Parts: sequence; C-alpha cells; structure tokens
Amino acid sequence: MSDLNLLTTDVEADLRSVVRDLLADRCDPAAVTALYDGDRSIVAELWKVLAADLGLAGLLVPEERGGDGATAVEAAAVLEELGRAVAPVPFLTSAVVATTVLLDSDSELLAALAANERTAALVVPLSAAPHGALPALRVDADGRLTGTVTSVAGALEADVLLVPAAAGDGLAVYAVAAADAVVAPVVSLDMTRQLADVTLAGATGELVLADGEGAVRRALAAGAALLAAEQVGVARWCLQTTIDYLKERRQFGRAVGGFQALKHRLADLFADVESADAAARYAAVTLAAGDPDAEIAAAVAQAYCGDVAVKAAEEAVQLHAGIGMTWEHPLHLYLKRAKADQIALGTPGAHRARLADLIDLPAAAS
Amino acid sequence: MSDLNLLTTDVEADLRSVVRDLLADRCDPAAVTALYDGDRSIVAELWKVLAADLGLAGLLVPEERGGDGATAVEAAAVLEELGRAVAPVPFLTSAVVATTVLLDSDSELLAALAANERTAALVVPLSAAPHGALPALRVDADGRLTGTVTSVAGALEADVLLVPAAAGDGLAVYAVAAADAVVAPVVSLDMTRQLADVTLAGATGELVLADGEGAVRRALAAGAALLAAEQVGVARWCLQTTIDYLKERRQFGRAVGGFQALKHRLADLFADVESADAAARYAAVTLAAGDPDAEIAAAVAQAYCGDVAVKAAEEAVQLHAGIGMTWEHPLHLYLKRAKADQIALGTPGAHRARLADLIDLPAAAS
Amino acid sequence: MADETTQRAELRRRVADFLAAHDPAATERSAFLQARYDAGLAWVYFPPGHGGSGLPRALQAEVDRLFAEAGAPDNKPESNGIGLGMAAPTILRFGTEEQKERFLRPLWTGEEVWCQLFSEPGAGSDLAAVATRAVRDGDSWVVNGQKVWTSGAHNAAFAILVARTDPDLPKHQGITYFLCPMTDPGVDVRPLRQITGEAEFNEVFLTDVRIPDTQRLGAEGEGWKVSNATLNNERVSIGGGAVARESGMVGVVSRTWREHPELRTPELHDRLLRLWVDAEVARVTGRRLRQKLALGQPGPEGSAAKLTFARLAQQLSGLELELLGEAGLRYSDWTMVRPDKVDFTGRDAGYRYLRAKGNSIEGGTSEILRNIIAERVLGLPAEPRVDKDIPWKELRK
Amino acid sequence: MADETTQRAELRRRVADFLAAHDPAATERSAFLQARYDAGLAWVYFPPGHGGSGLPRALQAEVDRLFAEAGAPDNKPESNGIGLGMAAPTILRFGTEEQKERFLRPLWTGEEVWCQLFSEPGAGSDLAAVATRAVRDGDSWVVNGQKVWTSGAHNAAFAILVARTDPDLPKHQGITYFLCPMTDPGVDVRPLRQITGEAEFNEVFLTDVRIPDTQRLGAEGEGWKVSNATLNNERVSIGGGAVARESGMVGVVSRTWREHPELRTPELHDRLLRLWVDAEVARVTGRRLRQKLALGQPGPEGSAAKLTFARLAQQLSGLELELLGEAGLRYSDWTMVRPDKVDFTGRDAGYRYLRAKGNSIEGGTSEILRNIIAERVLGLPAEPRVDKDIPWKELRK
Repeated sequence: MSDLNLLTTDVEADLRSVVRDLLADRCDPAAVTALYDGDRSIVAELWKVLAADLGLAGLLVPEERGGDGATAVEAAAVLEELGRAVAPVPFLTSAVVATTVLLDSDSELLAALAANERTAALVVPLSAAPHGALPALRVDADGRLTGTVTSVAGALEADVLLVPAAAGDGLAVYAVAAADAVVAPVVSLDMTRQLADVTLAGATGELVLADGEGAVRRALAAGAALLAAEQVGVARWCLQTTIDYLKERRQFGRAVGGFQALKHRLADLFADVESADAAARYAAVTLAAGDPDAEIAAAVAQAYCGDVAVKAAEEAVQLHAGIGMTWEHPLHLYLKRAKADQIALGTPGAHRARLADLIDLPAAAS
Repeated sequence: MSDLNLLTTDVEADLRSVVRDLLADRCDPAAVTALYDGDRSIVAELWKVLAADLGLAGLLVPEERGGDGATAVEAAAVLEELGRAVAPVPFLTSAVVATTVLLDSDSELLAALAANERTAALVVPLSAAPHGALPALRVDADGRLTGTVTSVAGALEADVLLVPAAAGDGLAVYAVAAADAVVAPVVSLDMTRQLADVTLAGATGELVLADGEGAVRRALAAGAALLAAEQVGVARWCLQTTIDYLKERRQFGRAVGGFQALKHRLADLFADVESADAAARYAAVTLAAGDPDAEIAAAVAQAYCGDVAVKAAEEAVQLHAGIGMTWEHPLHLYLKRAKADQIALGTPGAHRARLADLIDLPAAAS
Repeated sequence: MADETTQRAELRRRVADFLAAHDPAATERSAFLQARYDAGLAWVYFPPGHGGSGLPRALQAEVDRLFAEAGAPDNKPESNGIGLGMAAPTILRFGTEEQKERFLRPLWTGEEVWCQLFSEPGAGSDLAAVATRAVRDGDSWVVNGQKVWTSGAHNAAFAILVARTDPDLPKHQGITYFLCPMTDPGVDVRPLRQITGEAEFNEVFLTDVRIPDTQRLGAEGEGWKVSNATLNNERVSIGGGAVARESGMVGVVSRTWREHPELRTPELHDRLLRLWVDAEVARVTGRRLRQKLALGQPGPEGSAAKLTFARLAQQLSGLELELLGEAGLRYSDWTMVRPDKVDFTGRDAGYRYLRAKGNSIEGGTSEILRNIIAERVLGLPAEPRVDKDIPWKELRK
Repeated sequence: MADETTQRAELRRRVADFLAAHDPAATERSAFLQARYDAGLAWVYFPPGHGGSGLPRALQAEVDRLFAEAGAPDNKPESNGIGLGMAAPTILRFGTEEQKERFLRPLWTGEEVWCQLFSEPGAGSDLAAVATRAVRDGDSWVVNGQKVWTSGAHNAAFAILVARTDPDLPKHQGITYFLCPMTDPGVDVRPLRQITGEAEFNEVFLTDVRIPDTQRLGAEGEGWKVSNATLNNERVSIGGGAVARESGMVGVVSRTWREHPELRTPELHDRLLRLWVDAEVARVTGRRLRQKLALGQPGPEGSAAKLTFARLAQQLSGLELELLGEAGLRYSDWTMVRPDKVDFTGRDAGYRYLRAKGNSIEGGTSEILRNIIAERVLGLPAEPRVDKDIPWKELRK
C-alpha cells in the first residue's frame, strides 16, 4: 500500500463541494421525511439534477462508453455526501452496482445509464453480501423469466432491471424493462432507500451477460466497498450535528457539551469516525487502483464502518435526548439509514466471517 | 426462584465480619506481595488461623462427619472476603473443591479435612471447566498411578492429593500423599494462588471413589459457582479502593473523582459489581438449596462475574494511573488474581457455550 | 417472617370475605372497585381510609393475585401508569387530608386518569429550569407555558404539574407543584410524533389555565422537593418490572433465534448469549432489589436497574435486526397513530429497535442516572454548579 | 510531487557520494555517525548545520533505508527514544544557537542519551502542578524535588526537566524548562518496580542539583509552553508506530491463533476478528496520518491514534490469555530486572497483558487525550478551572 495516496485530491474536493452545495439546496430534510408518509416527490427531481446536470450517473462509466471515466475514489466522495444528506437517490444502486455489472457486458445499456436516459437496478435483496447466496430466477426455453426477489433497493427508481437468472451451474443476467415486472413497494425501515418486491411472470429480457456471476459479485463488492463511504457520511453528519447542538444546548446553567462524560464519548466517537473514514478511503483507493488488497480492504471497511455509523446515530439520538426522539428532527432519518446500511450488502459479522478466510484466521473446527 | 432469599442473613453477616477482621489483621498486602519474590511464609500461618481457629476447613462438611454443616451461602461469604483480601489460602481448593469430591465418598479423609489435620487438592488444571475435559492418570494392576497434570491449584498447600485416574470408561479418584508425588512449583500469573505441576511415577494411593467422574464434575461446578463470590470480592475491593483514592487525589485543583467522565465510569462499574453480586449470590443460594436452577445459575455467574472482576481491576489500574502500575501498590495483586480467576474453572466464553445447551439457544449449524 | 405469614393469612381471609359480599360476576365494575377501595384492599400498603390497610408492600402481589383468580375486574393499571405510579404516592406523602380524600379514590379506580406536566423544551434533564409560570390570582393560580413528553394527556382528567411561582428566587426555590385540571379550556393537547411514526406523547400548551389553590400540592416554593419524590417513584417502577426468565426483549429475540435456525451465525450466537446472561443477571438483581424494598431496605439499585434495562433493550433490539437481515430492512407501518398503551416488545423488530432508544431518555436519561449513582451512592463530588444561587430570571437560558 | 521526486533523486545521489567517501566497513562507528550528521544526512528534515538538509519529513525513511542497505551503523534509536523523539525537536524549536550546537550532534549520534524529568507524584496528568523547585543562584539554578516515571535515567547524560521557578505566579506561569545534567552528584536515580516485576522506570530525587542558566530552554516562566511542544511530539511518536499489517500485538495474537487450532472457539474467533479489523483500520488511519504529516498537514489523529493503540494492545493481550487458557495462568519470571529497552510484544502473554496496562497511562492518559480531542479538535467547552489564576503557593495540594 506504500504508494497509494490516502489524502483528499483536488479533483475529489471540488466534486465533493459541488455535490454538497447542491444537496444543501435541493435535499431538504422535510422533503426527505415526507417519504415516510408516502410523498416520494423529491426523488425523481433530485436524481435528475445529480445524475444529468452534474453527470453523476456516468461517473464510473469509461469515457469511451459515454461516461466520466472517474474512479471509485470520486464515487466514494459522492456517496459520502449523499450519506451526509440521507439523499434518497439511486446513485449506489444504479450508478455503482448496476453500472459495475454492465462494465462486463457490451450492452448499449451502459451508455444509456451514463447519459441518464435509463436508470437500472440489480435485482437482489439489499441484504445480499458479495460472497453470499444470490437469487436466480427461472428462465424458460423462450427466454421468459419467472420468479420473485424481495427487498430490492433501487427498483422503484429504475426503468430497467438487471435480473440474475439460473443458467446451468452459473448465473446469467438479463435486462428487463421495469414496466414488464411487478415492482411492489415495501414499507421499509429506511424509506430514504425504499425497497420493493420484484416479481416477473414470464417477462422477456435482453441477455446482457451469459456468464454473469462474477460480474454480479464484483458489482456487489464494489457496492460494499463504496457503501462504507456513505456510512462515513452518515456518521460525520451525526457527530457534527451533535457537537453543534451540545455547544448550544444549556442545562444546569452550562452548555451541555461541556460536561466531561459527554466530551469523552464524543472524543471516542470522533476517533471512530476518523478511523472509519480512513478505512472507507483505503477501500475506495485500492478498488480504484485494482490493488490486490482491495478485497481485504472492502471487507475491513464493511466490518468497521457499518457499526460506526450505527453507533454515531445512536449516540446522536441519546445525546440529543428528547428532541432526538421526535419526528420533527431529522436525526431519525440518519438512524434508520445507518441501521439499514449496516444490514445492506452483508452485515459486519458476515464481512468478518469472510475476512477470516482472506487473512488466514480460521474458525474453530466443530 | 420465588422462595429463595437473596438477602444477607445474620449468620452470614457475622461470619463475614469475623473473616474480614481477621484478614485485616493477618493478611498484610506487603506479605502477599512477597509471594511474588518467593517468600511464601504467609500462607501456612494464615491458613492455620482460618482453617483451624475459625474452623473454615470444615465449613461445608456435614456435622455428622465432623464439620460445620454450613451451606454454599456461607462458603460464598468466606470466598468474597478472601477475594477482597487476595488471601493466599487453599480454601477454594481444599475446603470447597476437594471437600465436595469427598462428600460422595465414605473416606475418613473428609473428617481429617474438616479438622484441618489434612489439606487436600484435586489434581486437575486450574483452568478445567466443570463440563470440560478432565485429566486421567494411568493406573496399573497394582494400583500404582503414573502421569503428570500441569497447573494444579492448591497442590503446594496440600498434603494429600485427590488424583483422577482412568477406570474403564470412567474416572476413579485416588488419594495420594503429596510426599509421594513430585509437586513442582510453577511461576504463575497469580502468585497468590500459585500453581504446581504434579507428577506421579508409580505412586500408590487410597481408592476413594471407584466411579468418581460425577463427583469430580460436581466439585468443579461447586467451585465455579463459588468462585463467582471470590470474583465479587476482588471487584468490590477494586471499586471501593478506586473511589476512595479518587476522592483524595487532586489534579487541576479538584478531586479527580469529581470529573464527570470518571464518575460515569464508576457508576457503570458500580452497577456491574452490584449485578455480579446478585448473580454470585443466586448461584450460591440455588447451590445451597439444591435448586434445579443451580446449574444455569452457576454458568450465568461464571459467564458474568469473571469479566466484571477483570473490568474492575483494569479500571482501577487505569484510574489510579501511574501509582496503579507500581509494585508498591497492592492493586496489581488484584489484577493478576482477577485475570487468573477469569480463566479458572472455565472462561466466561466456555460457560456461555455451556449455557447455550442449558437454555436452548443452539449454535449455528455448520 | 412469622408476622408476615399471619398478615398474609389474615389478608386472604379478608379478601375471601369481601368476595363473598361482592360477587365479581354480579357487581357492576366501578361499584366493585369503589367497594374494594373502601375495604382497604386496593393498594394494601397505603394507610387505612385511603384504599389500604397499612400492610407491607410485599403483600400487594398477593392481593392482586387473589382478586384476579376470582375473576374480579381490575383497575386497568396499564391505562393509568402515571396516576398509580407517580401521582398517588406523591399525593399520599404531600397531600392534605382533603386532597387525599378527593383524588386518591377515583385515581385508583381509574375513573380519573392522570398525566404528568414536568418536562419542557428548555427543561429536560434540568427539570429545575422549568419556565412555565403560575401567578397567584386570589384563590387560584393562573398558569401559562409549554410542556412536552406528556403521555396520555388526551385521556387525562388531571395532571401533576410543576411551574415557576417566583422567578426572583434561585431556580430550585421558586417552583411549586400543582394538581392541574386537564379539562380547563386553556389546556391544548397536541400529539408529538416520534421516530417510530406514532405519537405516544403530547405537547401540552397551557394558556391562562386556572388552578384553585386547594390543588397546590405542598407549600409554595416546595415544588422541587415534591417533584423529586415523584421521580424517585418513577425510576423504581421503570427499573423493577419483569420477573420471569426471558421476560421482555431478551425473550423476543431468543424466540426469533429458536424459530429461525437458518439465520444463526457464530458471532450472533455469542452476542446473544452475552446479552441473555446480562438479562438474566439483571433479572436476579431486580429480584434482590424487590426483596430489599419489601423489607424496607431501599437500595441504590433502582437507578442502576433502569440503566441496565435501557442498555439491554437497545442492544437486544439492535441485534435482532442484524439477525433478521433482509426481514430487518422491512417495517410494519409508518402511519401516524396515537396508541392506547406502550408496548416496548410489541409490533415488529424495527419498531422495537426505534422505541428502545427512548428507554435511556424517558424517566431520567442514563447520563442523569449515572450522576445520581456517582454522587448519591458512591459519594463522589458533585458537578460544579454555576446556577445554584442566582435568581432564576437572571440565568442565561 | 515532481518536486519531491527531484529531491529524492538528489538525496540518493548525496547518500551515494557520502558512502563513497566514508566506507561503512572501514570507518569507526562514531566517526561515521558524526560525519553523517555533519553532511546533513542525519535527520534530513532538520535545518542545514544541525544534521539536516531542510527536506520534507517523508524523505527520512528513504535516507535511513539507504544507509541500512549499505550496512552502515545506525544511531541505535531504540536506546535514545526520549532524546530523538522529544528532546531534539524541542531544542530545535526553542533552543539558542549555542544550545543546538552543543546538544543536537551528540544526541543524534547517541553519544549522549537523554531522559525526561517531567512527572512527579503530585503532578501526573496535571503536569502544571510540578512542585520541583529551581532557585536562581548567580549564573546557575539550584534544583530540588522528586520526579517519577523516568525511563533510561540510569543511562542518561542529560534530561529535559520542568521545575517551578516562581511559586507566586499561577501554576502555568511559574514553570521553566531546563536541560539537566544527569551526572550531577545531586541526582539520585532509583529503580521503580512495576506490575510486570521489572523496573523499566525510575524515581529520580534531585538534591541541590546545579544547572547553568545557559541550559535553560526558553524564557524563564515559559516552561509550560515548551513542555507542551515536547508532549505533542511524544504523542505523535507513540501513536504513529507500526506500518506493516499485523504489526505489534495483533500479529502476536494472530500467530498464537494460527499455531494453536486446539485452542480456538467460536466466541474467541469473532472477538479476534473484531480486534484484527480494528487494528487494520488503525494501521490505515496511521498511514494516512503520516501522509498528512509528511505534507505538513498535522491532523488531530495523533491523540486519537494513541487512544486506539492503547485500547487494542490491552484488549488483544487480554484476549490472548483467555485463548491460551491453562498456559495463560503461567508467567515467565517475576524477578526484578532493569531492562535495556521496552518490548511491548516481547516475553510471554502475561507480561504483554500487564505491560499493556501502561499504554493508556504513559505519555498522557487516555482521559487526558479525550479532553484534548474534545476541547482542541471538537471545540467543546473546557473543564471548569478553579486553579488557573491563583498563585501556585496558595493552591490546595
């Protein structure tokens, strides 16, 4: 790792600041909260601005296929900002995961994603880990797909679905128009990334990858590595918001942030968030560089950052006390995102178990 | 459990106060510390006073066999006080574990233990869990015993050794004079309960139990249940000593104990120690009553109290800071006892694993 | 002990006599409850004349069991937790004879439900910072201000209320305690939605609410002392709940574990076992606490028990979501409702996780409880106080 | 970056030239080191004339590597950690030209080893409470007092020392920083045995020790500021150690795990994996910190890194004893010795466990580091201070 730069680059800092300013303008917590009462009006509008106007839809698509040719490092910067704003957009699902699947295919769909003409979602449960079990729909001799996959993220925002289907011992990937599937919204713990149950009943699709298991797993691995940056964003917002509040909030004639027990907890949390930041960055940098350490780095980042984001959100609720329990304060949006993110793409425990193989720390023989 | 009294009885309070006063007089920390430099002079003297003068050697022996006929509740009270003073005496090994083995036998040895004419030790490693693997020495046709058992507690203080030996599929128990064995002292992490490696090379012994595995396991289980009380004693001393010190110690112009971060840690530790006390007491009370819950209670107490004692000792060192790291301050005696006790008679993890069976929370199928 | 045995036998006899005279099947519910109160068989540890018989608190479970076994109607304690747990003991201790006469009987029978008007947006942990003003006007007080975190306010007939009566005094000295009619037209109750989606609590706006001086509890300026007595009762009742093994959150998660072998992993197994052990230890510790309380040896474990209860509820419910995995990503319903009662372990795992976050805030935050343990139990120095001797009105808010 | 590449190439050329002129195999050790110092190739980020070349700190590893590869003798940095890590940067920053001239060269070559006389029995975390007195006497100072936790005092030629020079001023203002000769007959060094059995540190009793005023570092009364600069260096160097994966305690415990399949259990497995992840994250965090420092962007992670280092060392070494089980109950040797150097991961598991307890105390307790992070990094209010403006001599001790 000696040559990998772990510091923020100028390119990334510019991108980050553009995204942050835009979200400050266009991603109002009240509009995000309205998602919980079924008002999804913010989603399409915000995604249009981010995907098309800022060009984020094609961030990871090579220039020769119509994209920006940026790397995982820039995608991580975007995800950190999206996490910081609990932004309800399909960047992770379409511009990272579905895009990475399509990088292995020569489908024209990739260019359509890059141009934000289409938005895609890989049809797996959000909880699917890169190295875990994958769904596989039945495909008949006429190429018609049948089956249901539950708890799919990004499906509600997608107009095209990437569907894994059984193909001999392996997995093929088909692109199916969302209009040809039943996409049933799910009441989700995190309504800022609302899930859907996707059912296909004999729908036809375009075969995009005949032998696609590797691509699907790579896409989930990239998603997991970069989800860590989103988790850092969530954690940073929670930490900073809590610090700001505790400097203002007075009880017992003093700023609450001056009470040493809280200071020490915030100091520990700060150390955790800084560490999570470094772990997420290392995962992004090794992924971007195609470094052999990328797989370990991703597992480490997922084993670490998911718990830190949950801890930051939980500490934020506790230290805000009453006001942190209200619907009115945006904190609950972060708590729900953090908890859902902890389960997304494999729990920390699942990533630790995977890591045991990668680093030769085997489990007890039973 | 509705009828079991969890409060201190008068009998127990009296016993406790006699033992505590005696230890305050006779168990000077400097003399205990000298054990680490090989000066074991305190051991025999202190044990004589406790075992003979106070009659603690026969506490658990029924009156009709020459003892006090007291219960596990009184033994727990004694052990808590011994823990509080890190007293280097073989009460646990001889008066609890070895005595419990002999309760199943009609050997005269029990009366000799009760009268403090003899002191015994069960020849198993101190780390042996009640439900774990047990050593079994070879016994030849002439009844001669051969083999080595390492890290045996109480052997240095014993004049008679209770030796488990292979007997068909089961385990017999022989009593062997310590003089007929090689008892090699071990440099131990906790020199206040110094271990020894015991080697028998064809020694002859008295058969005290032909079918002794059950008795040995019951003895270790009683030891484990009551070790929890010792751990509570260690934890209480650490907590109280730290509180007392932090009320006196001044830094930054204030008593250090007034700093809120430390106050909150001590409040949490207090809650842990009170809980450990209740857990240890419930284990002793159910053991004394022959309650069907005794096995679960012992596993719970061992899973809980060992970690609390270690935490209390570690917090005490940290909050004493520099002085807590010195040889001069008795705290290190407690840290070493706490850490050794955590491993003794099964680690907390081993007791949790055992508990999984008892409470029907099975492990993952692998 | 012999004494308690005698008391217990005598109590059984009295209950049997009462049931013989008031057939539960044939007596109208509220008449039955009123008669039970008048017979001193309501809260038996209360004094005679106020629903009790001056017996040890330990006998209450016995009498409740006897009535339940006879099929008698109960006073729906879950619908009047604040009244029974907090208002009643405070009225008993600080009330005038007339106040006890007027309020305790309908409180116990459930005819009058109570709520609590203590917390304010600017006075959470620092309850003595209450800014709600009560101004004397003849034989009444006129109250203006805003309260929050009031459960059951929309069903309540009365509230226990603290308000500032003298802003010229230091903050702890100018507070008075009132029994406030919730039916006054100046009381405006608005649901306060919380992170679970539902509105279990309310905000209460008080505009020129009139309270007769006869409904002042304790002396003018004594409200701090009175409210502390109330809060101590709250903490004992919150911390001292469950008794059966695997009660509460640990039971819920253990059942999930047993019913879903396919979800089990080694790491979750050890975490669950650790929490199971902690929960069992907390249960035994609570049992010991109740034995102490029954003997009149109140220990410091009340605050410690609440700390542990909250931590366990949070860790267990968080673990359950990880265990459930995909199913943990789904929620039952975000629709805003006003639930009739709180059920920490009810609904789905997501609800339990979110609701448990309140356990370390409501009824005294865990931070305040740690201060209490450190200062009152361990005798460590108090926090430096800068606001103790300054007139309330001059404090920076 | 282009600039650094040029600098790096130029540096390689200079080292090659130096090695051509000074054959490591043929040059006497101290002559070689002195020549390296004089060539500005000692600590290359120091200024020219003081052993350096004013280069970025990032290049130090490169020059050390080049010399090591050539088989050149090094300056035994492990034997003079206080000198190189703390005294040298402080002398460079606050010293007069004469002081830099006199002290830096023999310090770097290892001819003069340094130790630190800061802590006292009554001044641990509260370093500004030092009671050791220095009284002016002509061109010298006469020092009396007691210091503790001094490592290497018995081998040291000099010490960095803080002493109180004006007790009439508030505590932070009356302190002065000195370079104290350890060869003075008034210096009495006594080993301080610690919980591991050995005496890694010393108590140092100072009786009428004379220090020339030319060995005062910084102005009279400026000792607080100077010592803080020293301590910041200490924390960076403590926190910024390991670089290779599985360096330090995590590597030791991982090896034990790999070598002993028979000791493995599921619960220990997950605990080890958690700590392995934490250690790896700490390693990456440290790597980023060093990249920041190399670019002159010192971040706040120095204190955080030390916190994490201590926590991991303690948790891992505690875990190892549980993993070892029976073997964890045995210890190597309690005999009192004075070790030449500290090895946190050496000896047996019991030693590692006990020694690691010091990691959160020495060089700033974890509690002090949390205060520093909270106040200086997060900008939270400082602790209420009661001793700030009162003359030292009037403070309650």
